[in-house]
Amino acid sequence: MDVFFNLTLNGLATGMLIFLLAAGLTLIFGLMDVLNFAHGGLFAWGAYSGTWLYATTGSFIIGILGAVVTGLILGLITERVIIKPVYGNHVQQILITLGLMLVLSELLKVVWGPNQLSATAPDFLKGSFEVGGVIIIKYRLFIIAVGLLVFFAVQYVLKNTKIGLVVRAGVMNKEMVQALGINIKKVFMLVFMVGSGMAALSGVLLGPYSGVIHAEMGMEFAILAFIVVVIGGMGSFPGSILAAILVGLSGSFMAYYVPDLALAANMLLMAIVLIFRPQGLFGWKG
Amino acid sequence: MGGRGEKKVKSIFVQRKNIVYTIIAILLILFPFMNDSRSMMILFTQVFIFAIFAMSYDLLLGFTGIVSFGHAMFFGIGAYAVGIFMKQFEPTLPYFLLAVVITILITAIVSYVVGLLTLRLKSHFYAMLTLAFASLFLVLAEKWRTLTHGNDGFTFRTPEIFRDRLDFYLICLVSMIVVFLLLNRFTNSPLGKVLQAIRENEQRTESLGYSVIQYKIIASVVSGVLAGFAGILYSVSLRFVNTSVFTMDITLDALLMTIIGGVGTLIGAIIGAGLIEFAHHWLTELAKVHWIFERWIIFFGIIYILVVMFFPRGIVGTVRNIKLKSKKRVTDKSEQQKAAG
Amino acid sequence: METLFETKDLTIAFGGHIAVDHVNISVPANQFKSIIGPNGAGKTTFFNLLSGQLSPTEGEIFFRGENITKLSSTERTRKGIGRSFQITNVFPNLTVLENVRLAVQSQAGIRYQMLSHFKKYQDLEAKALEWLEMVMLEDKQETLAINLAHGEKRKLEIAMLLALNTEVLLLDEPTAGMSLEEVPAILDVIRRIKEKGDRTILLIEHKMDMILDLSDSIMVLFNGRLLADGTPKEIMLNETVQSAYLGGIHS
Amino acid sequence: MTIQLKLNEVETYIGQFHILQGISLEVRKGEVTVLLGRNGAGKTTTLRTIMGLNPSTKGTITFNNEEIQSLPTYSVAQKGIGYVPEDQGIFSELTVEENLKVAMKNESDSTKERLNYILNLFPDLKKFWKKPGGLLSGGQKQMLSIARAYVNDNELLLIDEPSKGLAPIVVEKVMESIIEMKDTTTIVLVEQNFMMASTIGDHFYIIDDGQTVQNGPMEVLKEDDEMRRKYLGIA
Repeated sequence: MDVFFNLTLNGLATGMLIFLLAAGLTLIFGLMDVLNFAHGGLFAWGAYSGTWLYATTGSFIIGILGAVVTGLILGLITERVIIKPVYGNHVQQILITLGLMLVLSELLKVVWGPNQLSATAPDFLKGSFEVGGVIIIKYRLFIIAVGLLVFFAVQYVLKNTKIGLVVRAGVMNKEMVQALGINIKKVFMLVFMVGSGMAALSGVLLGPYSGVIHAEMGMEFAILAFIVVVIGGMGSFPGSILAAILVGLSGSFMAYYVPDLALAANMLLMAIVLIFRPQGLFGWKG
Repeated sequence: MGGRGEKKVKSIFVQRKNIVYTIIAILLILFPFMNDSRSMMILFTQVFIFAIFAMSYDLLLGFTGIVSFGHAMFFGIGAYAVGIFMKQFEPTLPYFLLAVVITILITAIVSYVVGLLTLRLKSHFYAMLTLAFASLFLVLAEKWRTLTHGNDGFTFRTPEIFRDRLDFYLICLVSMIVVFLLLNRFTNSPLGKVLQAIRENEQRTESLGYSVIQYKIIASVVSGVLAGFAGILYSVSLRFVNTSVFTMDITLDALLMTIIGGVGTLIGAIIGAGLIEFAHHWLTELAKVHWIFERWIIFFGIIYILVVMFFPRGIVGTVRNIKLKSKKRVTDKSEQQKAAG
Repeated sequence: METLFETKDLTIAFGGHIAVDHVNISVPANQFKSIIGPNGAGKTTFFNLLSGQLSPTEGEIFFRGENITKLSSTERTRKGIGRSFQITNVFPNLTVLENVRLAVQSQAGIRYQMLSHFKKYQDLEAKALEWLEMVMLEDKQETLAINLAHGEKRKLEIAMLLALNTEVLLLDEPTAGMSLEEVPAILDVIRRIKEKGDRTILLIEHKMDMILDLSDSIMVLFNGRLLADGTPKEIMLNETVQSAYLGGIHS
Repeated sequence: MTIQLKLNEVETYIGQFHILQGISLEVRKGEVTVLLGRNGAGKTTTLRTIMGLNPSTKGTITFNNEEIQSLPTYSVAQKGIGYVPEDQGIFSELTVEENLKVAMKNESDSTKERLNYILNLFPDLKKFWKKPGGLLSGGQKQMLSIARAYVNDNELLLIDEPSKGLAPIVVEKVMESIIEMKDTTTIVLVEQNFMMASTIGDHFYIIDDGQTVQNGPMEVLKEDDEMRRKYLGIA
């Protein structure tokens, strides 16, 4: 029972981190029809800038804020410089964002050196507590809370605010949104920035969770996020949280019981989805 | 009238091109006999191997319009197959050939399955799935220690005929030429033309009565098998294999070489391979001068982004365009003169 | 006359909207039939159903007595139903000759030859050239399709369709978007095909003079329904057609 | 009367299609100007060009004495031009309420007033207030689309074939609404249904092969059988 509970909690925490990454990917894809292969790079930049700020200032909150700001700024630059010229051309988008991924992860090594950075949870999130004989690690709970918070916040914005309405309308009919007097390009930019900010947040939260961060993990996590996006249905926001939790849980349980097959399990899941529902569990795009 | 004339000009052009290629091939064959720099010879051997790899990638990206981010897995399968056979059994030619057969089988099956799963969907899916599959193979190579020795990899001995550097140089050169001729034939065959049609306009190809998915799968299988072959040569050249053959860097090499050289041209892939390998070599040397050159990928990355943005047809494609335009200008001018006269 | 093509209660609905509504037509071999109707009447959708780009929610399509409703567009092309597209739809970075040759190749059933050089297929090329001559594009054979003028692209499109050598030709607004000077050339091409007398042609057009000139029969679609079907003369005198298509919805 | 919208020798390409080959027209404030012509003549493209959705390559478009031909679509809309496209452009997964909310520039009293006014005109919309727009019938979608263009204080509405695919009874309803709006708003209408066009139109333009070929007060066209037959094929 104890093991089961812990694995679940662990899986949920990982799932939330993946969700934060995949959600940005899926928002960008849904609205702009752009699959950003540099998303993992933004994640890694969030991780490094946040962890570094955290280490220098001693404040985890500043670290998180710094990471998000880094994500927003990089997102802005990426959208303006890299994505804008290749809207509508899938092959070029795929190629160019991968190139950016390359540059981002190498630049990371230039700025912070090739070695990994370590991070620990801040005091108020250190340690664990016990509920009914089950030990709960505080930091994991924290990640789950943040993930849920972001999910509901984004969901709220999408459902209940004007800008959210515009975003949803834009997914359905860009032309009409413009004909109603809304500058969709600005909305695009904003969505891209928010998506990048979420990726960066995911990155900085990962630090204390796994203890160390390194430059390659951008790609590792991006692959998980891609799997999630395919399973959840490209462009579906609720789909991405469900699929992320699924991938997180399967990862955590497989790692415990059949460690060698952990990644294979996700691939299998994705293959099955692709065979039977190529549009993904919640997908509405072909 | 004009059409026939143009055609004649074109066939002369083709002939001249063939002569140039032949001269370059002869020079490359003679090179090791004139130059005794061992490191140069090794570098050229690498170029040939990666040229094969890049050409196999070009078949996908340049001729069929498919983006793969997992090309390293085919390369790695070949590299490991030959390593494992040479290590576990004996470094003899029959076992080597067996490794080649196994490589062909595995790469064909994997590319077939991945293709079947995603090639009927948008281009994103194939890119993502190949990326994911490649990382799966990387993990497999790390975890299956009894066979692969994990991250550290292992050394092995090779059959007699591969041991001499000069012989191996020639084998790789000939292999590259053969693959080039083969792919040239393949892309100019009726089937190859259909692949290019798919790249240009998938829906239209379908409505002409071709079943697009089958063609895409054929392209991905041929490409996968050739990439596996390049992997075989690569690990034989090093007499060593480790998990690096499955990493993204290998795929990126193919991508950079094809794009910078010029997609859809084959010869561009060879030029790209030469360029990248040499640049790689020199920049690593430069790392002694300044540490920033250790991060040479940054420069490559930036150049690559600029090429995708401004010269999507690469070196060969851009040169051809310029040539085409200047030729057109000449004919325009002569026509004007004719009209004036 | 032998019936070549037939639809029975052909219907397709998108969501709640019925785009084509129980349409029954039968087309004899070698007839020239035009389809007219206001924007959104379902003409192109009807074509998409015939060529297999869409599958109907109800009804059947027969070709030479065989039910082809379930066949894919690829299979229908191979059976003998070819179509042109409203938007120009060629291979932009291949030459004009290569474009047509791909169609000839498909028609000849040469699909998976992968090692023989293309030049060996001299007869394919010769045939492709013939088709280019038919549409008066032989001068442009080495030009990349992307560099053609709009009207030339439409001609190329028709050449590719002809090269498939299908018994049925579905032509979707072949003169759309052309400047006025370009139109006669296309008309000429279509008239030549008609005069050869061995094809069954369905044409969507809005240029009435052209339709009246070429058609053996005309069908009128309105709100997805078949409003009338008859000779050009009958259609011109039909009052329902007058008020629905050419005039008001109701009077 | 003041000229509110003026097109001068406008030409537009879509891809390689030379769709508009010289459109010149003047729309007077407070009138309903109807664009007529055969299928494919370029009527829809004319509206789309005014909106900047298919930008023109030549010529000028003046709205309230200001050139707008090079403005992006959203700026054109912000100048006070509402657009009801041919396919209605309903956001199918948004509710009726949300469809209207996306359009509303503000929540001021005057906007609310306009909203109430239009909802009274189309009570069906109130009935389906919380239902996704995709579930509406063709006529209701048309009403929603018109309502969406109307809620803002637009000076000019471009309406593309509002009668298309609608049952006659619904057409009458839509017609009534346009007649009601006429008092406050200038309207450019594309319409194939001549009965409708002649009832609500003040002024007509005939477009043929991408060019404006005839224009005048609607009365003239009503009486000129020859012109109707020539360009519209109506006896």
